[in-house]
Amino acid sequence: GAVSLGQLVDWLSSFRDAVHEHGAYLTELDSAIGDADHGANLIRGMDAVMAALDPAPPTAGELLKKVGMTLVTSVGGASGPLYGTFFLRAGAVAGDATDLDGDGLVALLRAGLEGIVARGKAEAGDKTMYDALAPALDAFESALGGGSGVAGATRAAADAAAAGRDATEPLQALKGRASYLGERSIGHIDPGAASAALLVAALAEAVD
Amino acid sequence: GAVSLGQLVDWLSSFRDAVHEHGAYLTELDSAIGDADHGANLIRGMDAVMAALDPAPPTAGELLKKVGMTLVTSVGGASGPLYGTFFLRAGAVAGDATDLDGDGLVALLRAGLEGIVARGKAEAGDKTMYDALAPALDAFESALGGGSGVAGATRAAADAAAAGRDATEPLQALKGRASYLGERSIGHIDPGAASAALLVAALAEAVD
Amino acid sequence: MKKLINKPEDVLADALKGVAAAHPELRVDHQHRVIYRAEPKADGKVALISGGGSGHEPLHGGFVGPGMLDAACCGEVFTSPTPDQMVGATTVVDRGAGVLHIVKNYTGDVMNFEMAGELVADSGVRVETIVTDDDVAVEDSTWTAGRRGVGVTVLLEKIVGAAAEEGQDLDAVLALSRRVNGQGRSMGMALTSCTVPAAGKPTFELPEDQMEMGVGIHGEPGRHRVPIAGAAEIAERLVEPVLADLQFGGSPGIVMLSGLGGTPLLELYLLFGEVAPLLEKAGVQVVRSLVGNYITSLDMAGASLTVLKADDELVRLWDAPVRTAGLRWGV
Amino acid sequence: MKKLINKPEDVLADALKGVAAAHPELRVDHQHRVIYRAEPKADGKVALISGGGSGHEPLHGGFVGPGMLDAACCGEVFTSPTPDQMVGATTVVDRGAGVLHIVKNYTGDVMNFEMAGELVADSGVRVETIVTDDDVAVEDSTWTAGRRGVGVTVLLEKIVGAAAEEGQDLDAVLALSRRVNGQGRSMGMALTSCTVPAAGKPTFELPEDQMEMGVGIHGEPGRHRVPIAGAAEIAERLVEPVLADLQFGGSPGIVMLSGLGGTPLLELYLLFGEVAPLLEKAGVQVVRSLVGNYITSLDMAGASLTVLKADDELVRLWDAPVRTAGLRWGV
Ligand SMILES: Nc1ncnc2c1ncn2[C@@H]1O[C@H](COP(=O)(O)OP(=O)(O)O)[C@@H](O)[C@H]1O
Ligand SMILES: Nc1ncnc2c1ncn2[C@@H]1O[C@H](COP(=O)(O)OP(=O)(O)O)[C@@H](O)[C@H]1O
Ligand SMILES: [Mg+2]
Ligand SMILES: [Mg+2]
Ligand SMILES: [Mg+2]
Ligand SMILES: [Mg+2]
Repeated sequence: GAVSLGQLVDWLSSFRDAVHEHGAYLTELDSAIGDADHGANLIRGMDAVMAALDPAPPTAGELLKKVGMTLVTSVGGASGPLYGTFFLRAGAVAGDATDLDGDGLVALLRAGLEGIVARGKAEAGDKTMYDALAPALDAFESALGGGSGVAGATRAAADAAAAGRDATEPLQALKGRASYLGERSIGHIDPGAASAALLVAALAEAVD
Repeated sequence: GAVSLGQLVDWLSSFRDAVHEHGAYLTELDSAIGDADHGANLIRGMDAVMAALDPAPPTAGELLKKVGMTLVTSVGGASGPLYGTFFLRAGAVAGDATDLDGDGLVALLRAGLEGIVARGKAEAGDKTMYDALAPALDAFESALGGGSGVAGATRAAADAAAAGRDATEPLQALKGRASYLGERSIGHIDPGAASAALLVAALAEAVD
Repeated sequence: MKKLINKPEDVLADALKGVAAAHPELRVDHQHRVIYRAEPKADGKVALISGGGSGHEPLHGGFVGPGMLDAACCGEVFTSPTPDQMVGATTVVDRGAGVLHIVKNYTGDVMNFEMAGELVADSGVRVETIVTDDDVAVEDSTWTAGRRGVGVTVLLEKIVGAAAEEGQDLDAVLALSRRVNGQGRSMGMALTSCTVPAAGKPTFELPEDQMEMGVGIHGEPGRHRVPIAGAAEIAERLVEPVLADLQFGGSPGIVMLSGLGGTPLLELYLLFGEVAPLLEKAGVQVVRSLVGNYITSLDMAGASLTVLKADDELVRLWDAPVRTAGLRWGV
Repeated sequence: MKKLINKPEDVLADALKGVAAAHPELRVDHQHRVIYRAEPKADGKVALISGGGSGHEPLHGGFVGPGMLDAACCGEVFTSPTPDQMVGATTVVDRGAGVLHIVKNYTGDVMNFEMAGELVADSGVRVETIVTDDDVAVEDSTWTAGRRGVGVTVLLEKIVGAAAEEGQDLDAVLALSRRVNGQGRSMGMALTSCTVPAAGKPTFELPEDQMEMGVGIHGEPGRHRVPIAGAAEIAERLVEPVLADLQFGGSPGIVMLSGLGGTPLLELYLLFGEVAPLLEKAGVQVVRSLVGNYITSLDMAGASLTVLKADDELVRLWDAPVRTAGLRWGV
């Protein structure tokens, strides 16, 4: 099945709900190895996104670029430019599309992830949002390759993102402010990996 | 029996020990209705006094004036000038005496108390050190008048001082920084009344 | 107790070493605990000294310098200095035109300065004393100790310091100091207690949902303990009693919002953002302002508001050059 | 949480109202959260902007004014500002000679300023960027985020601001800023955590008998948690890693001991009294110093030490006139 513009909006709306619901948890994680603002940052950002969204956007590209720009100008911190760039790059790839098949969705998410890497230089195992997003995309692609539909593939992606999030716990952070803690960053889940897992879970929910 | 210069020194030494022993308690009282320094003030002052004291002072006047001057220049706060003036005035009355009978002791303490009043303008019931010292002196005099010896009279004075201290609890402070609390000063023992009771108890101990 | 100190009984002596190290423009008499200007003012000018317990920094040592004080006598934490300190300082700073003693109205401060005045009486130095008592939290009464001296002391040291610097004589300086004290009012509030080093624990406990209105600067409880409120409401409760106590109507105001030591500048600005419009609405034109830590109470969280009814002359003296650790402009 | 605020999400907007009310010499763009000089500098001079999360006051807004910054972009508490803020500020302050962006080395700050640089690239305004990274607590490494930018940012804004004010061009200003950053080192410690308003409780719990060595300015835990110590030992632990990291031998030093927001001035002076002799003993001649709250971490109790290896030129620029809310002399 194809993913409609409406479902993309649902994705964002469901992510907004998720950061509200889990905002305190995200901030709690950020308190342990960061500066206790990740929840507040994403709540502010996603509230701004939903307020700025055209309820009937003409194309996926316009929709996603608007999301990216809004995040860039409302979040700040590390997660603002990173999630912002994710959506800006995804939007650039989505272009005039008004609905997306599985491959289209993958291309868009892949471009977004590359944007995050271009911006933040994170590598696998650095203990960042990358460690949830990268396995999610891999799982998405192999599920599609294995014959899953989009819904099934996004569920596989969400599971992989959650696993990637949990796998950040034993890591020592090498990027972002958690890296200043050195070995003390070990033993805590990365807040950005946790919010990234929420983002992928929201996608699975929206296309289900 | 007469009170010797050595016993006066014992008085001071025993008062020094008492403010060390009860310093935390005095500060505790001062925390409730003052600024949490009464114990530290008197410990500093009495340590300075004992360090400055001529171990074999020639006269009671010189001894007590030295005590007064040392308190004035080492304590500060309200209690420094008050206790300092007490000893300065007492010393002025004691003059060249080298030992004191009951009446001599009363005259000297009376002069000291008048000094406190001259300096601080306290009246009975204002919730200050006066409320322990004044009844102590009255009790001293009436015990002497009733035929007690000096030792008995100082014990009566100590009991009256303790009672006077306890009687400050229900009062509203009208002098000193406790007065800034208005009605909230009610229900607490005045720290200066408590230290004054220690001073009189130390005297009873020294002449016993 | 968590503090950047060595032994509690050495706090003052140790801190004065830091003052000396940080301020070559000051001279610290470590034995007598007096902070002087390294370069005394010119002969024939009135000198100003102040002093009080420590723990209110930058008051008073941070206000020693051209345009403000000539010397500050430092007492132990929250304990007024002793008369010999004031006697020494008075003798040293006198330039032949007399010395003004600036005393905050606390029994201890008043008595120790009084004794100093008596001791210095024969020395030939003319001494006058101004006792500040601007705290509206304390009801005034002839049979009590009267109001506390708080924030107006800072404004007075600045304004009267300028008058002395420009050569006004002791009578004029004294009259001006009375005028400033008479036209200034303050009100303070606290979110927490503070910890006196020698006591080792907070002076009082204040539950998470309570605050104290009407505190002074010695970590003492306030007049009333009330449920905690937002900045807008706190601003009202600071402004209202100040304006109720003195008719400011129409006149310009010099306004200070001072932190009590443990409150960050971000919050002080936020509170000032609520205070300023309330004053303006009441007709007080805020012509000059200070927001920051100027008269503090160790590590207490909270703030005090001081409003001085000003006029052209007071504003002129306020704007005059000052060069101290705590206030500095026009030089 | 006990704070002088209204709603946690309004802290920045509300505080900026107070900044505007307190400082007529500044212009506050409330919509974009940028603090400008009310009177822009002269045409043809290099402009300086900085910015970062709020909660570090007086940094950066308190350093806007003649002799230091032209504008400060204010992010939410501990959250870097967004690129549009920097783009707007850059465009407004440019006087035709280009703009220096002063960025503290945090991933968020760096990325947001970087995006701003990309966005402004086509506008014709020449932008250069200095990223400060002076914190010796964080081991430097090519594969990590590098050291944090902390106290040297204050000294850099002062010194480089003076160079821009006297008309040095953007290349010279950039080279100077690299020199200052390269010659400055900092180390911080905390006795308590701080409370981010939106989080509502302390970022971490620190037992009564423990302290954190090697903290930054975002209320984060430090590199090591160790038993609490006296000021003399704390001074050693601040000075030692700073001196171990850069050869200061014989050269003069400009030294800042900044409180983290919740520590009173009395304690800062006391700690400075321990720090200064250690530096002198190690051959660093303390020629200029600042003791107070200059770069803070909300209401955290603690202090950070910054030492800048100076020379005649840096001292001359340090002494040049500055007129800001947070630093002011020579004018
Ligand atoms: N260089 C980077 N690349 C990818 N992700 C990063 C990078 N730096 C930080 N992050 C992510 O950002 C998260 C923190 O976001 P947030 O708390 O909103 O910003 P800040 O660290 O500025 O306070 C981290 O948990 C991490 O997942
Ligand atoms: N005017 C006064 N007359 C007599 N005693 C007073 C007066 N003012 C204060 N005191 C006494 O001083 C005590 C406080 O002493 P202390 O705590 O050492 O000084 P401070 O109040 O300056 O901190 C009070 O408890 C009270 O007994
Ligand atoms: Mg964060
Ligand atoms: Mg007391
Ligand atoms: Mg006291
Ligand atoms: Mg942040």
